[in-house]
Amino acid sequence: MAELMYWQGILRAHDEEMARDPLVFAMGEDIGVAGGTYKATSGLFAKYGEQRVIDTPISENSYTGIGVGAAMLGARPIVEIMSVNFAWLAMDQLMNNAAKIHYMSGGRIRCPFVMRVPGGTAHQLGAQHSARMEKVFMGVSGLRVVTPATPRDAYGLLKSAVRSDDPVVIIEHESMYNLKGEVPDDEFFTPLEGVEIMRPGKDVSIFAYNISVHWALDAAKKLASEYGIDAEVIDLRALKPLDRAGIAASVRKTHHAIIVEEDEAPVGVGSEVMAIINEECFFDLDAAPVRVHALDIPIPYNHRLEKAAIPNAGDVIAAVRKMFGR
Amino acid sequence: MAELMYWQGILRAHDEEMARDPLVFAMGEDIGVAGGTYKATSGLFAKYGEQRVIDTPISENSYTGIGVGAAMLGARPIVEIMSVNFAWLAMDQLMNNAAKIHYMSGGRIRCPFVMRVPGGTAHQLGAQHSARMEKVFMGVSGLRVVTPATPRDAYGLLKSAVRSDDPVVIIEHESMYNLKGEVPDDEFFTPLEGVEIMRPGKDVSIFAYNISVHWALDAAKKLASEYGIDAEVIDLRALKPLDRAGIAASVRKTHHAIIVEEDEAPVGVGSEVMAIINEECFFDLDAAPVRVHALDIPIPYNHRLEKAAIPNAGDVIAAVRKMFGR
Amino acid sequence: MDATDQKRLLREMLFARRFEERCAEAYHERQIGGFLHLYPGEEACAIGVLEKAQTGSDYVVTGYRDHIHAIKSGMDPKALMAELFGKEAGCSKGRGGSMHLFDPDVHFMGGYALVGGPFPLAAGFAKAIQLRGGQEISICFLGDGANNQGTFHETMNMASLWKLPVLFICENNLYGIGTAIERSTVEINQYKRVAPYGIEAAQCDGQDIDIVMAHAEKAVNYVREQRKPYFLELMTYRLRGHSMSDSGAYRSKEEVEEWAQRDPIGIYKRRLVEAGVLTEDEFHAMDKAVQDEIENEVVRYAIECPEPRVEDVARYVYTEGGNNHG
Amino acid sequence: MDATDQKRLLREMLFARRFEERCAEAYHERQIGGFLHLYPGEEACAIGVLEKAQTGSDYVVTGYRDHIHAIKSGMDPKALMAELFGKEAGCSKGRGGSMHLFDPDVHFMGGYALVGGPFPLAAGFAKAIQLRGGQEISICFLGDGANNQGTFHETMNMASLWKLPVLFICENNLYGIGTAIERSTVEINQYKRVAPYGIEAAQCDGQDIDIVMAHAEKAVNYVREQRKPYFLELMTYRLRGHSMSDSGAYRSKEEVEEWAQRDPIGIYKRRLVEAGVLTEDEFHAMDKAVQDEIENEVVRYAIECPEPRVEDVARYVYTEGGNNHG
Ligand SMILES: Cc1ncc(C[n+]2csc(CCOP(=O)(O)OP(=O)(O)O)c2C)c(N)n1
Ligand SMILES: Cc1ncc(C[n+]2csc(CCOP(=O)(O)OP(=O)(O)O)c2C)c(N)n1
Ligand SMILES: [Mg+2]
Ligand SMILES: [Mg+2]
Repeated sequence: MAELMYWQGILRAHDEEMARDPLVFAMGEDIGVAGGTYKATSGLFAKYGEQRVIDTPISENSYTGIGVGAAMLGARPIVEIMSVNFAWLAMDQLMNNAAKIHYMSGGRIRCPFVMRVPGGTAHQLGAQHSARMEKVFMGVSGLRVVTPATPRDAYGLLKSAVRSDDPVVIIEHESMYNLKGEVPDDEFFTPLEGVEIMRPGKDVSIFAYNISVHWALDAAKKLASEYGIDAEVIDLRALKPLDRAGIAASVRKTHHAIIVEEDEAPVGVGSEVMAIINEECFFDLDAAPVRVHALDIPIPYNHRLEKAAIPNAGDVIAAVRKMFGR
Repeated sequence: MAELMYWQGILRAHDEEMARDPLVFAMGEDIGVAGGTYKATSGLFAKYGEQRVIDTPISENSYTGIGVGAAMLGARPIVEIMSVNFAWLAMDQLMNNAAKIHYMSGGRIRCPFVMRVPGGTAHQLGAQHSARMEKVFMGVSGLRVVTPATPRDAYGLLKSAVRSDDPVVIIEHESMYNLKGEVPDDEFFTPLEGVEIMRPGKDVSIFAYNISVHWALDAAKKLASEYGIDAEVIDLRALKPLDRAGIAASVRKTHHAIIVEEDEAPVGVGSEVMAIINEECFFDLDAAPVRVHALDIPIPYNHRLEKAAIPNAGDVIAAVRKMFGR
Repeated sequence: MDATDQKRLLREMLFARRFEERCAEAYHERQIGGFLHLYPGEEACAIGVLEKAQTGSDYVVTGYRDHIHAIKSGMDPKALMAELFGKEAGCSKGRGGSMHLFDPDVHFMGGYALVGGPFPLAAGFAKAIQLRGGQEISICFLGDGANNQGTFHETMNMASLWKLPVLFICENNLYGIGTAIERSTVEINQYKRVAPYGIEAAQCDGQDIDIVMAHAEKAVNYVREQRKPYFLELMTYRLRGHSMSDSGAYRSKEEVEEWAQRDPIGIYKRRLVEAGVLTEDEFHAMDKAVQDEIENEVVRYAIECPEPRVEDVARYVYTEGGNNHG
Repeated sequence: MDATDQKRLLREMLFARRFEERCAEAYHERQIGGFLHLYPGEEACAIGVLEKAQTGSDYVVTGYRDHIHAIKSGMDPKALMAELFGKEAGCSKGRGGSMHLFDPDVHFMGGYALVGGPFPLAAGFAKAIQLRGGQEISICFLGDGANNQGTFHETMNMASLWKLPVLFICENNLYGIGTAIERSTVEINQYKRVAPYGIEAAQCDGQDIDIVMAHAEKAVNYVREQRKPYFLELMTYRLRGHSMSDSGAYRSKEEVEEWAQRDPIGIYKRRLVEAGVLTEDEFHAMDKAVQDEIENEVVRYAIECPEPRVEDVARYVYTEGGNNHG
């Protein structure tokens, strides 16, 4: 089992899928000659050539649409949007076309389209480069939305996404590309549905995804050692469709729920998980579920303000302690 | 007090504000010579001329951005997007610029920008013309989002929006433009924050907005007369910021909550209201709160499938009956 | 082109005309719902261009005014009418409606409701063809108004840069809904707008099918042989309203009358009669046969075949097995 | 232009150069965070153009490479450096950062991080000016890569159609990040791309400030007098990387060296020395004075002034009184 960085997991998945199927191709700004802002496509241009590793003009909506069109004919595009903030420009093709074509054609046309995009607040990039937008993608019927928290899933989810006949959005994180982790040497696929229990526990369920999984794991360690609270950490991983049964199963066991997201709260992952808990297992709850989330503000540049805007492991610990009165 | 149609309320607000302030202007596709798809700007072109009532090319993102730029210099644009589905094209200028400029300029630049857009499922318009997207606008910090359920508020919210120095999105509904209702003859302003109790009641709080207010009111009537359940109907009206206190106050009174929305459920208004209830008054609840919502599918063309996809007053009644076991 | 083909072409245009008129009737009888955009006056465009394409092999895409493009691409008019009637036997299984016709079996890749959306899709089809290495081309029909959308500009650049075999047909009918072209667009000759993209372009009369075919033949051959885009502008006019709710107030009776004189069916019929290919009586017999066919075969079929089952409303959101990998 | 002005201009360019170099240092010392895009090599563009504008009165907007545009527009370099250091005294109160400089007092309307976003904003400023009836103009600086964004096309059409007084300056530095212009753009002469919008345009050397000023004067006067848009392309080159993390691998040492020979400061200095306006010694003294000023006034100020208070993190989302009407 090799230790890879998150970007290397993504790169390996690209490489294997492109080697296997000549209709798999990658598009995005500076992904080719330059190898990608986060190296996730480095070396592919030399190996697969400019027809399959395409440096695009700065035309997000239309190269997304070109990907969608190609997918409708059975090609397998992997479109990278350099930052999720720019995805606002591509929403027309993604939401109006990719998400709806299979349904509105009565199932006659498939759209095996993949979009990869780093989403999240990195370091002092300011309001226009710090958005977390998973809720936007999750809100619309027809898409699948997944988000890897580890190099293993960065690899495994992209593999599954490329093979799926549905449109899939993969949300990565700028601050995770250099994260290291074990990735099995043999080919594997992370399922596009279902949660993963990252740490079993019996006292409280901490639901997280993407970077917040790491905050939750850090918090769980400290909660166990310092406060005697045994937290279960659940990586939601597949945000659409969300795994209602998986969420409920954990809450039925722990009777306590915390949802941790990097994003601001309104109409977010936390709201939805809370709603699911209310619908699936309200009377199993021993305490009101709690959301840990960003402030509802555009992200400021100043480093202290930025830090104050975004939650961290300490906030998770504080929320759990408050819930348990410890 | 005159009885006006919803579109007439909108038109009156336009007319009064344009007469008062020469920097108020309207833009959109076919709003001028043709008077607007739903007549909401009819007659204004003749009265105020082509510099202030502007028929735009089909260029949603950029005319939205032109409105935002004009607003930054103190003009007061009212930009109409013909259908909310087309707003996906304009999200870049709305979300990246309008919503963030005041904050990221440290409060130095104001953006009194107004976008009006019909959102909702009308009659058999198909997947690309039937989206409800309030959750998308509500999710992003910096915008105000309001949605009128009556001719009175169609007038009063637009009046307030034009006067506000914040960017405001007003979500209307294609099926409501011909709705009639009383509108006071004297000028007035509907606040951009806070809920409105449309029908007081003591047994269950039904939260609704836009067209679902009417389903809730219909349901409440029948619940009272046929099942002896006294429902309180709350028009959320201001979706961002949501009135947490107003929501909690009603639930503290009734101990039961139902949220009715035309949209599909994930990360929606229902999820958010449920989360707020959990956070504000979890232990006041006598039953798990319930969402009434659309199916999580692109909207089909066939009229029976379409009807099956979208909730109605009957679904509200069924949900309340189930909650009360009657 | 021999007399048999000439008569077939005339019949195809006549069929298109009568088909659309019958749709209007069915709409007024509420058998067809949603938005309905009809093609009378523009028949020579779709029929003339696609006469010169390899229908069934070449890929065709267009906007919401799509019935005739679908038929000429090879779609069974019965499946089309059934779709408009919302039936399970419809080309999109009743899920799409008038604006969303699909028939991948004959490579008709759709009608789309958002103006400008098909530009990148068409380029995407061409990209897939390029990757597969076939001899097919992609053909995109859109209106004049669509050219003001950002996707026009973005797609033209990429299509040319990447040498994508795509033929853009601009059906310039001088209006976008009720806005005259000169009120929305600086350069009213659309073919002149692609010069900065290095795309070959031409403009011709869209009312005379012989002229259309001559230009289309050149254009199709160019794209097929050069494997590069081409842009052909057809000057045309719609004799009916934009959709079924058009007031018509934006254009003069004289203007409409003038163009009615240039009705493509009238022009072609006169030519065939003058050349002795057809008599007036034969023409009337043809017309009667067409109308009978539409009534007795097409409409009857649409009426008689069943609606989708409501239980199936949530089918086709995802493909079966969209999550089945690994 | 007399010798005093010539020396002032040279000093301004030198100040710009040293300012940017000092920013790079501060970035490496981690006093500046986020993305940092510097201007060395392109100084003659912003300084030459704005020398001919009515700064303080005309409105200026640009992208993320915005420091020098802000300074030449009249922003105090101390407020700028304080912003980069994330301080409360920064031009955006530490909320914006390098990519989001604002100074409405001198009509500098911002730096924006999304490529192509400022096109419509600039047209919007011009729209507000048109409504108010002033003599100001709007000036928009953007890169060559930005012209592939849909907003370019959409905005050019509307700006021309509505006769908006906006001057578009294209700083063509031949690259968008690491992608050479000919790999992203069919027409590499950007001024040729506006012909279909009926916009007057010109191209000139952007390294020789005298040439830039001559063209800018004509352009500014045209827009001011004709009240119509104009497009001016300046051929230039950035001598540093795109941002602080640029590998530089996408261009040859020879190419960079060649352009370094055409450094705008070198060109202008040589001209002034040859004309006897300035001696080499005076130039060195000037350089020393500039560096001292930057170090002792600008940087010291930025270091010494305080950070925003963390308690204020949620200020400026809405304006005060954004909901106060009626
Ligand atoms: C993105 C988007 N904006 C606006 C509309 C509303 N709309 C429908 S058709 C139309 C006019 C299109 O004109 P044109 O492209 O010339 O096509 P025509 O109808 O004349 O064939 C408009 C504005 C839409 N459907 N999609
Ligand atoms: C909408 C959007 N897409 C992509 C990016 C990433 N990006 C930042 S700068 C840049 C290149 C822009 O090139 P150009 O317009 O020529 O300006 P230059 O940096 O050369 O001055 C890109 C692609 C962005 N910031 N915004
Ligand atoms: Mg048209
Ligand atoms: Mg550049």
